[in-house]
Amino acid sequence: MKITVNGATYETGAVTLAALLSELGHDGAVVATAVNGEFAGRASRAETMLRAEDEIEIVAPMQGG
Amino acid sequence: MKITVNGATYETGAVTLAALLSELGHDGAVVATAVNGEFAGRASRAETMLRAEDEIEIVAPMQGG
Amino acid sequence: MKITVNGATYETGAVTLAALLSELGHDGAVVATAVNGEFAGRASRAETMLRAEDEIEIVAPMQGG
Amino acid sequence: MKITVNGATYETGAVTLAALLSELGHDGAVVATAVNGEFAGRASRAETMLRAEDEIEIVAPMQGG
Amino acid sequence: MAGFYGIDVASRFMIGTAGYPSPAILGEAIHASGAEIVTVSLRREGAGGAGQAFWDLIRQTGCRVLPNTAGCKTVKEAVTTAQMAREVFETPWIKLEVIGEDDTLQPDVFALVEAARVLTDDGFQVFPYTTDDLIVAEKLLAAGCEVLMPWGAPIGSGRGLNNPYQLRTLRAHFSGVPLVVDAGLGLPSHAAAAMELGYDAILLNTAVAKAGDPVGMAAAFRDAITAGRAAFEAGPIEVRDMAEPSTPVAGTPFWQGAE
Amino acid sequence: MAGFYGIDVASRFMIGTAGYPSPAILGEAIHASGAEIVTVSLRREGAGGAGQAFWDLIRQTGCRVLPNTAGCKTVKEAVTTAQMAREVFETPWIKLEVIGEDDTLQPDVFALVEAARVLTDDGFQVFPYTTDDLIVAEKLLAAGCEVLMPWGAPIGSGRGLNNPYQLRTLRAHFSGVPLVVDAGLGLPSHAAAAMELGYDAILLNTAVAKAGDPVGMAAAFRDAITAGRAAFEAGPIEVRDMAEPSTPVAGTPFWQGAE
Amino acid sequence: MAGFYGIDVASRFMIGTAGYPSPAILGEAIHASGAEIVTVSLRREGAGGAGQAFWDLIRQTGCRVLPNTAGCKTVKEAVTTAQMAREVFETPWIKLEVIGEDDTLQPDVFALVEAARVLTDDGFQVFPYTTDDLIVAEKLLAAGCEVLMPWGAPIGSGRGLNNPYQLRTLRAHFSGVPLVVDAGLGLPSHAAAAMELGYDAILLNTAVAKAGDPVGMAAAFRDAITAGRAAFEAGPIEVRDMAEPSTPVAGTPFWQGAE
Amino acid sequence: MAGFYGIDVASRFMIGTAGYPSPAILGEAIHASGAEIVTVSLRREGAGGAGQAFWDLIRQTGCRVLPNTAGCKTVKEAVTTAQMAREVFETPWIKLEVIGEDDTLQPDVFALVEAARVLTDDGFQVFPYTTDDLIVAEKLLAAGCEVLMPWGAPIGSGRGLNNPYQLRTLRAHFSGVPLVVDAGLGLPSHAAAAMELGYDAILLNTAVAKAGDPVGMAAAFRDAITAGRAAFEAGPIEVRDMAEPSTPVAGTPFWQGAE
Repeated sequence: MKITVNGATYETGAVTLAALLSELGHDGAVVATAVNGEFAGRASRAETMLRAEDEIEIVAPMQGG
Repeated sequence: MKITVNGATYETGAVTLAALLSELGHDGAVVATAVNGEFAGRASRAETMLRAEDEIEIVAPMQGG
Repeated sequence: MKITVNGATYETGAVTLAALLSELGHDGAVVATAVNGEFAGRASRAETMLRAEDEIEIVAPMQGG
Repeated sequence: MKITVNGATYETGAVTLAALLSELGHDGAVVATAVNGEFAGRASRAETMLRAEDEIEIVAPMQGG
Repeated sequence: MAGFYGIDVASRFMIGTAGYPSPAILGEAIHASGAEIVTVSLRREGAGGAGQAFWDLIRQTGCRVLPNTAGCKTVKEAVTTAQMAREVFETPWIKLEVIGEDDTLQPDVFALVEAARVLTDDGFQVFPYTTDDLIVAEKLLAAGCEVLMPWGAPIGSGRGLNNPYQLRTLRAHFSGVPLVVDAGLGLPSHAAAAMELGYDAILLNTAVAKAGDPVGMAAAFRDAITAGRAAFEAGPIEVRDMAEPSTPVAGTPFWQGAE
Repeated sequence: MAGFYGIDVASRFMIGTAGYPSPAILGEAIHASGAEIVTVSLRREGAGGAGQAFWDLIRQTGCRVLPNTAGCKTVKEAVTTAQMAREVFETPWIKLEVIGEDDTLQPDVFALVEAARVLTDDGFQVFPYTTDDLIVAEKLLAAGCEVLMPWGAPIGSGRGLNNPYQLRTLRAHFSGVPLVVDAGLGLPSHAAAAMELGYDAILLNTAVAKAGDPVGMAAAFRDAITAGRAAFEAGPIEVRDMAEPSTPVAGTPFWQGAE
Repeated sequence: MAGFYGIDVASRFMIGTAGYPSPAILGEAIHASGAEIVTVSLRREGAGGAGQAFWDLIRQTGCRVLPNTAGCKTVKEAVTTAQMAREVFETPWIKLEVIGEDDTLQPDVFALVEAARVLTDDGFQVFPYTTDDLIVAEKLLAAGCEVLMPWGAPIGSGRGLNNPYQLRTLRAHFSGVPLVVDAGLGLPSHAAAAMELGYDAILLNTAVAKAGDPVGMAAAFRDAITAGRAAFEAGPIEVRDMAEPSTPVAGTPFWQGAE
Repeated sequence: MAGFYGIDVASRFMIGTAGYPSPAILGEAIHASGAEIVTVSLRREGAGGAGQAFWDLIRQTGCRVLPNTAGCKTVKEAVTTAQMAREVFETPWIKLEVIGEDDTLQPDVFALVEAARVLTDDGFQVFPYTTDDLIVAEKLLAAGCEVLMPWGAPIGSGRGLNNPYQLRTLRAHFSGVPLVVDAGLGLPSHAAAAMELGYDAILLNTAVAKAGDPVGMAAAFRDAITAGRAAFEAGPIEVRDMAEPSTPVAGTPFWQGAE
């Protein structure tokens, strides 16, 4: 189904947020996630079902001032 | 009855705000009034009945910056 | 003879400073003069004899700050 | 004779600047001297004869900014 | 001409009426200032009716009045005071002050924006006394204000422009909006500097009222405000780090001697 | 009234005549400035006789002229230039400039003091363009100068008052001496600030001549100088660190609510 | 020792990690700064996993991290970003930025206070990036903030302290509250001046990261911050208008000659 | 490393020895300052021989001494005092002060240049305490001085840099000459700012000696001077009028939300 990942359209086969992260190669990576603007904690990823049109944010540590 | 006029306790015989102003010698004076923190317009003074404990403000033009 | 007028070499037939001013068309003009760095007042121009190599300044009013 | 030492009148029996320093207890002290406003170097003290009215400065190291 | 809520005024000086040595000096100072707008206030009226005489004096000046809500510390107080002022002074104009702190008399920008919204909805034309905060300014405009009055420095401090950079930034962002520097100025040079930044007008009181000679100082500010505006319109020179001769160098006598 | 060598003038603005877009604009700017004293210079006269027309223009203004020695770098040049100026302009007044360095056009105070002495002995009335150095100022007075003209900043820089502290110190030390801030100002607020310090007059040129609208800027400086002087005479308020209400607190409505 | 939410730190310098020429130079600069607290951010992670390497680098510094919400313009964005940061960086600390305007990156103080309340209620320890507004500061404290971080000037401008008066006022009002000047500094003298006012710490990034030699500049700010704090504690002399000899006058040679 | 007359020093802080609460605190303050050069003076010696103990204390510090001519008001006094100092302190170095006025302790630049010439011809290595006058500086160099020490502000005033523009101009003109800001500083941020301008060293006394804690303040100035020099060498960022995000914008979460 079509979702948006980090602002770009993305076609995924993943059913859960956890699966999406694996699909994107983020297994074991230090990342945080939000679904449709709401924080989705690590513990909840496996139960977080994806829906078409979902807007997913996947963020990682980066330089900041 | 006992009311408060401009922050000071005051014993009045007046029944209306208009009467209070007369009693205080403000007839024809350029003043504005508030009752219990609400603006009471000139037109409404005659119908504005006073109640014990009312807090009346009577203000006039004064210097300002 | 060869003299310098306002910083430029000049060949003149004039014998006096007054004559030089006439030769240069400054008759009646509001100008002041110096010869070899010394002020030469209006009254002295007729007696001021020119010598070869003399450095003459002829100045007039101009804008200033 | 009467001389001035560091701005104050002083009656001395000393004949030379060196003798005056001894008389004042400055033997071996780190001091410099001037006579009548002129510097008088250490080497010259023994030959420096005092005269009445002489103005002697005797200075030593002191705090400074 | 400056314009506020559709009213054009020739003078860019708004003057306060408080704290003068005498009513006579107040009247002369207003006259000397050339101001067409004066700020006034409301105070509790006693038996003496002191307010009536003051009001007569102000009316005789022929100036338009801008009532303030000085001393108000809550939205409610400010709104009710504004309503009383509108009835007494018969004007929709209100200089909105909601003070948040007593040492600096700094505006409470939260209450200020809310009160501005309430009053604008009620038909007032609000002149908000505010800080130099750009975002607050945007919210005041969104609330319906058509004039902004950022402070130069705390009221009565006489410090001048505490943050010229921020005032310049405000001017650049709100090119279409009438901006008035209100409060904190002490000297005419402060007022001229504000006008040179492109501000539309100056509102002040203490610097004139408490001067040794209030009438003379009123005239001084009048001239400085005129000067600052004229300079803004005339286009000042650029600041340079090096000197540049004003008198032309070409033709200097003894030129070679100068080499 | 300010006075220089016994001449009283109503205007405290001395304006330079160099670098204007046109003679017509120069004339209008002088008129707008209200100046009674204008600075002029001497330059080498060519066949065209350009200087004659300029001189006619200046004479028509009716202003008193203050000739300068701009561009002179030695005592000898300055003295001879002054002597030529006295004959041409028929005045004992001379604005004495002896420039020591080309980037800042800073006065050479050593040559300045010597030239001032020579010229004073020769009967000149010297207006020395100097720095803000107190000791130099004393030597200029000792040399016979009865006016001092310290710089605000380098000529033409438009920076304003680079060292207000030192200018204030000069004013305090020479309370009886006419002091003129000469050069470096860019904005009317700079001129007002100098006058607020108690200076007697302002001399400037570039800030007006090179402005987008020289005539408008001349009027702006005129008003700012008037304002600054008036403020000095009117007695400004003290600067305060804390705020002070201009509108009286007593009698504020809802007082208890404010507690 | 300065303390923030119960954590004591010996260094009063918090340094940003953005915009350095290379990760190696970032590492060296952090080391040279002596900082124990570094600011970090969250950005969208791509396939490359760039964030992981950065995170390893930061962990190796042994510094405590202060994640920011840079770029957020609404309460919602800031809150969600903070929640993601808490999970990733495993800290309740958050440098709360809610930007209201792009040219000045000025905080939106309305959204800032609301977000601070929401985050504090959610257990965060908030370091709010705010203006120098006293009333806003009070509301942030009321919202549960135990630190305030007013700006010196707009982020990255390098202007220094735009309004020292207001910063001094803030310090005076909140004597018990840790105050950090965050953003706008360009030179070590700016940082020293802020510390001399009694501020508890300095947070900056651009002035170091974009310097010609970031490592050298990090050390420079480290020393200036130490110096400013030491001066505050040592009790500076009063400013005087007149001079006072440092070398004692008594006993000067040739004394009478000096009379 | 800074160098003066061929002597290299690691510390850019020259500290005065006058006016400390006690000799012990003086010793500790010198130690804390890290200074390698201390200024000293000569005073009339009484029977007690007070000078001898002071001299022992200074010798124990191991610092190089720079004797001054403080209090001298004529060339003659300064020259003789310098000659006495050379014999007593066994150094050709002399900090040349010729004071022209008592309220500001401003140098008499005329006497200063003459005394500098006399002393240089006599083999002294002169450190002239001067103003920020460019032409005077040139004359001092022509007289043989290889170091210049312009004032920041009047001695003991603690005002900082009264005229940064002029100090910057001096630095630009004499790029090869060691320049030391001498006198007038009150805070470490003042010293850092002078060093950021590219000055080679700072000489001060009162700001340390009269501080509440002279030893702490000596360390504060030491660090600020180090910081200012390091910043000068590291290449500071340009000042900008607008803000620039330190944290990169690219990859901000909720990007579309931010549009």
